[in-house]
Amino acid sequence: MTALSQGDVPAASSPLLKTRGLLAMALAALLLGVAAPRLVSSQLMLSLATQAIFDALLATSVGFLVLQNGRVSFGQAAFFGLGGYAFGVLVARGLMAAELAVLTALALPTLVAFLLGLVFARIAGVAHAMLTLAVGQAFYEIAFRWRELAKGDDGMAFNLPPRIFGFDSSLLQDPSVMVVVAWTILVLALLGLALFANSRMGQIAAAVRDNAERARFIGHDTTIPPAIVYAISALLAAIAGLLQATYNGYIAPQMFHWSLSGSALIMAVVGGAQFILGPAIGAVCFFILKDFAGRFAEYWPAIVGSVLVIVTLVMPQGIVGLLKAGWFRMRRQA
Amino acid sequence: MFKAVMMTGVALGAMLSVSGAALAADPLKIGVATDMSGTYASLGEEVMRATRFAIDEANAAGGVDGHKVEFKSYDTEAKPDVARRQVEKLVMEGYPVITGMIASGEGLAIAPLMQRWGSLYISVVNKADELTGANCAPRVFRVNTQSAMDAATVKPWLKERKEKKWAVVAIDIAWGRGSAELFSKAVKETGGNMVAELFPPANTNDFAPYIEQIKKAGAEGVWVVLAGRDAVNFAQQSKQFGLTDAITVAGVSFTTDGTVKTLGDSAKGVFGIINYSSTLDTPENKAFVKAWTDKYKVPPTNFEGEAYLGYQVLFQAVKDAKSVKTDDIVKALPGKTYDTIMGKLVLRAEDRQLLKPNYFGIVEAVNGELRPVVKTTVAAADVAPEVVCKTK
Amino acid sequence: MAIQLLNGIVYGGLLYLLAVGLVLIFGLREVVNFAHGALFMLGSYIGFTLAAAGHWWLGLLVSVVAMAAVGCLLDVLVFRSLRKHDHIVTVLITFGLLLILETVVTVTWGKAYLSYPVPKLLDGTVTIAGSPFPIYRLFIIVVSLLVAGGLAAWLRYTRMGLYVRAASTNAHVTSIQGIDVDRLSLVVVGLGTALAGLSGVVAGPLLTLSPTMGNYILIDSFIVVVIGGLGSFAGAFFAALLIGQIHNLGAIYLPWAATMLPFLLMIGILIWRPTGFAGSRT
Amino acid sequence: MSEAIAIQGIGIERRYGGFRALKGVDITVRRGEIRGLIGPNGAGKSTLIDVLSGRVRGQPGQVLIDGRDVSRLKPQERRRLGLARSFQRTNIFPMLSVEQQLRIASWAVAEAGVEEVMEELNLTALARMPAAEISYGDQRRLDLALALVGRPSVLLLDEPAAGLTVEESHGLATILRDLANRWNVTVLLVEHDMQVVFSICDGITVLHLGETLAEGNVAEIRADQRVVTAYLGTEA
Repeated sequence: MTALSQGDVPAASSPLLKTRGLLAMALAALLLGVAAPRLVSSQLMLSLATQAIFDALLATSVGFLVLQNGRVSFGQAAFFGLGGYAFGVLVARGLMAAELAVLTALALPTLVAFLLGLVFARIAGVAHAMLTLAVGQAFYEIAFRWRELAKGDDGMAFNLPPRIFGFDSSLLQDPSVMVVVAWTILVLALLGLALFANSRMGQIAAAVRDNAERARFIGHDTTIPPAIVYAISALLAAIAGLLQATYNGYIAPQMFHWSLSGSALIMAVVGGAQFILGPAIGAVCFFILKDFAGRFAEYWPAIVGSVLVIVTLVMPQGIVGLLKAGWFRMRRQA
Repeated sequence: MFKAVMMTGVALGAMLSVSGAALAADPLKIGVATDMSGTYASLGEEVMRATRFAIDEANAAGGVDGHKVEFKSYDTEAKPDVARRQVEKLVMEGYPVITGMIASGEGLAIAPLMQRWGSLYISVVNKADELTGANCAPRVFRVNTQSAMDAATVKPWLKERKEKKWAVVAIDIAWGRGSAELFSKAVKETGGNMVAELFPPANTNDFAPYIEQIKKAGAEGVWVVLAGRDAVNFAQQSKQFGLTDAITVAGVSFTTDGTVKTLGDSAKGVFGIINYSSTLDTPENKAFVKAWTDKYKVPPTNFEGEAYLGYQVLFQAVKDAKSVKTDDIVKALPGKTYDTIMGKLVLRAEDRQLLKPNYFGIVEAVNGELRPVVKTTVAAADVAPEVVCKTK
Repeated sequence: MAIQLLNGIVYGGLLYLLAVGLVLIFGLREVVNFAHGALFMLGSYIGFTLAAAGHWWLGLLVSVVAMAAVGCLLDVLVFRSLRKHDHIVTVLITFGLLLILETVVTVTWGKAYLSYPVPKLLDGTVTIAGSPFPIYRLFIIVVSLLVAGGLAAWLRYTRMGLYVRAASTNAHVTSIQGIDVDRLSLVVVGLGTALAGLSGVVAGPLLTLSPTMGNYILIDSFIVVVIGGLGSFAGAFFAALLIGQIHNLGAIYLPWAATMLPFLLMIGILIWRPTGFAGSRT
Repeated sequence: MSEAIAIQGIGIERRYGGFRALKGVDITVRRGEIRGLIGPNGAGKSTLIDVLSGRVRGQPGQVLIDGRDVSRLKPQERRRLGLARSFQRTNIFPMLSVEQQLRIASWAVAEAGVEEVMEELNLTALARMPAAEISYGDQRRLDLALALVGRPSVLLLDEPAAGLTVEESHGLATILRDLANRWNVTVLLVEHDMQVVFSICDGITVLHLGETLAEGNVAEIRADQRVVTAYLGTEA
């Protein structure tokens, strides 16, 4: 993780002041989100924004694992898919109330990730990436081939129950509503991650990431904090999967596929995985890039590929890393 | 994008030569969401070729009932979530008549959304029965042959055959499993028996273990339910193992024009279900094949034929509706008889599936080129699937 | 049974040819090369045009030479500047290369599937254990054994091979000892890419040519490299044979789990021993 | 100086395959004592520290802290009982700031005193700096500070002066002597710099080939012929 170690550590100003600043920023972002549907009239823009936010959530989940645990995951789609599938399957079969299905869809991936985290946290580098890839693909194979579960490779459409948490559920498939829901969740998630990173547990996890052995010798347990980070990261991915499944009314095995995990990782790194905000920004940029490149029909992979190579070579610290470096240079000159 | 612009240019050129009334009419705007870069990129290419052909032809004739035809296309990467996004974009950007998706999963993913978006979808490749069966949705139509229709074609053919010991190699996805099951049933009903049922996973590189098992089981014939890359891999490798020459090889989606062209001699003598063939002997088809061959130098493939069929049906419905509004087209489409390259065909009102004949054929040399040639025709009424759909 | 084992060796051999290129490049440059599958695909296409015209062997030669050149170019233009970067950054860049190569091939050769002829010399079957077996498949085994043997000899008995082994164990130390790592890596990356070209042509008569063909075999090759212990040549050889057998026997005896077996094996081995069964590096 | 035993190792064994790195070593460090652990390379000094601190577990032998058997406890559990250690190769948290990592260290132990430790080890000015960006000498002191947070009762130091200049290592020795006295920390010190060892240690244990060769005060060890032959040489 050499690139990570170059990232400078945020100067710890007064924690209270910092928290207050964060809260103010989050509040402003939330208000902006609520206002968005009134400011943007195009349903298409709102729908694209909604889907970009799902990507941002997934990318944030991947980036958080890099930031807090120093681990690169190639299988984060496993939790994205698990969240979507748990909800879709439970609702489609009417096995439980929709509210309970939502909770299950969030709790199950979180728990699975926590248990896996207890084992995976020991393993670093390429081996870790391959391990998560294998786990993700194992889930994919199950979803792809288990036809009785959700029609295997074809995927499954399902209808939402009329009401969820007392609200008309069809609103969740309306972009002007979903965009606000998803944005709110993203903002709260980012705020939560920032608070976690400043919390004792978050800082201990960061210490374990930096040097697990020394963390033991200064008296900290080195199994639980990383596992908690895995769990939180999986929870975020599951939220993204749950939202996408709800919005589309459809689940398909591609939700588990490594190429999705890979894109999320690309978004996170392009945005700057060593910053909490980086992956979300990377996801939005990547989404816009791909949407733009899509106009050139079958040539889009080459466009995306070229941009990826150039961007990564020019700014290995990601977009946020570059912005931050630029900001410091400006301040120094001023 | 620039293709769409070019198309518009071509269309405009055509427009200038026709009456002023046509210029005033609203254009018919078609959104083609198909796979341009993923697993099925080559099928997507065939869909695009048929699209250009059909639309050029219509515009050259002064448009559809005076309406100029325009289209826009996006890549779905054969992924349901991408398909959803691209179709939504097409609809919102003003191209509400959707067609072109390859994988059944894509079609099934966007089908329920058509009602909400006020758009309509005409399937030209999706095979899953559910699309017009258990999961049928309003504003969703299908002109291509669904799996159940292929299955119904097997029995008439099996009755003519001497082979009694059959093996099946089917891709381990919903389509392969379903087709294999129907085939086994047909074999048993015609007095034969199954000696091996093998389900290789999608995108298998090495078919040797399956080929070995077919040989070991002593099968006299093997029924192959593989498509695209899998089909080519299997055909190539079983030829190398001497299997193709030793026993009868037949299949569904196995002997498509594309596969046969790729395989060359390895495909010779292979039997298969044919959904459309450029060799069909009807005046309409002959005219179509001639026009096509003049333009592209090669005859149309089965997918190109079925995709073209979709445009024929759509354009006639627009004429009947005298409108390009989706609500009007949706009302006009079902329950009518259409003049097509495959004869007069009915788009059944109950499930919005086009009832069409199906064929059984063999790969033979035609004018020095290997091509699947129709040997048995099964009438539309005999392959018509049961109506399962309950949504209007 | 003999035939089934033989089939396993064929697929294992093919995986080895691909995996060993990954090992070479990873060992020296610490680059997890996601573009390797695309290079394999490119090699296959480069050989195709000549092979289809009846010059199979010439196609093989041209592909190997051309891919070696592509490899050298890649090393100079891309991998060299990646040295300072993290694994994850190199993954992104090689992924970008993959996308570019796929488009280049799509534009040059089209999207339609293509199929390779078997060279005339190797066409036909021989009878093994009472049933016909393609001569071409035996040829694949021979090629992979030749490559494995040649590589082992090169690593063992030449000065350069010694450096490669040293560099693969610890690139840092080697650069201190005054070896020109840049020149070394030019040769090694060129060789690794040439092997991708070789395997592309050799795999041609078995696999359908399509711009995405590399993706379907890349993951298997990664599994081989990881199980073999990242950076270990002998490990990759045995892991490839093992995965080849697992694919074959799994398809016959455990069809419902066949696709998962290599993944499960990889998970098991990584948890038991994160460096793979022959590896010592992290 | 009380006579109570702070840390004790009894019959410590350590095998790597067939090789016995420690052959049943006994060691006792009394409360408040600074004991030097010396011996040639490969004598087993670092291995002994590893066993005492819990880096290595599950081999024959017993480790007692204040008379309590901790042989089965993990390093973090031993740390919470007051056993801290430093490392031969700098072992810090490179991406965290000096203050942040000391604060994190303080959470594991009852007493905090992060500012105090920074003050004593001259790290206050560097509080906000990421550890990777401070000088090597500062990193060595940070390593020591990490062990000293919360005033451990026993401190195991594995060559704290390794790689330091002569002045730096003597400065470090002074700080150590001073802190051990004021904070009543028991120290077991592995060090090659005999100047440092002789100037601050109360007692010395000499290891040779995995066995205790000699034990005694500075004068006794300097006079011991076996030690001189095996390790010190004539110059010492």
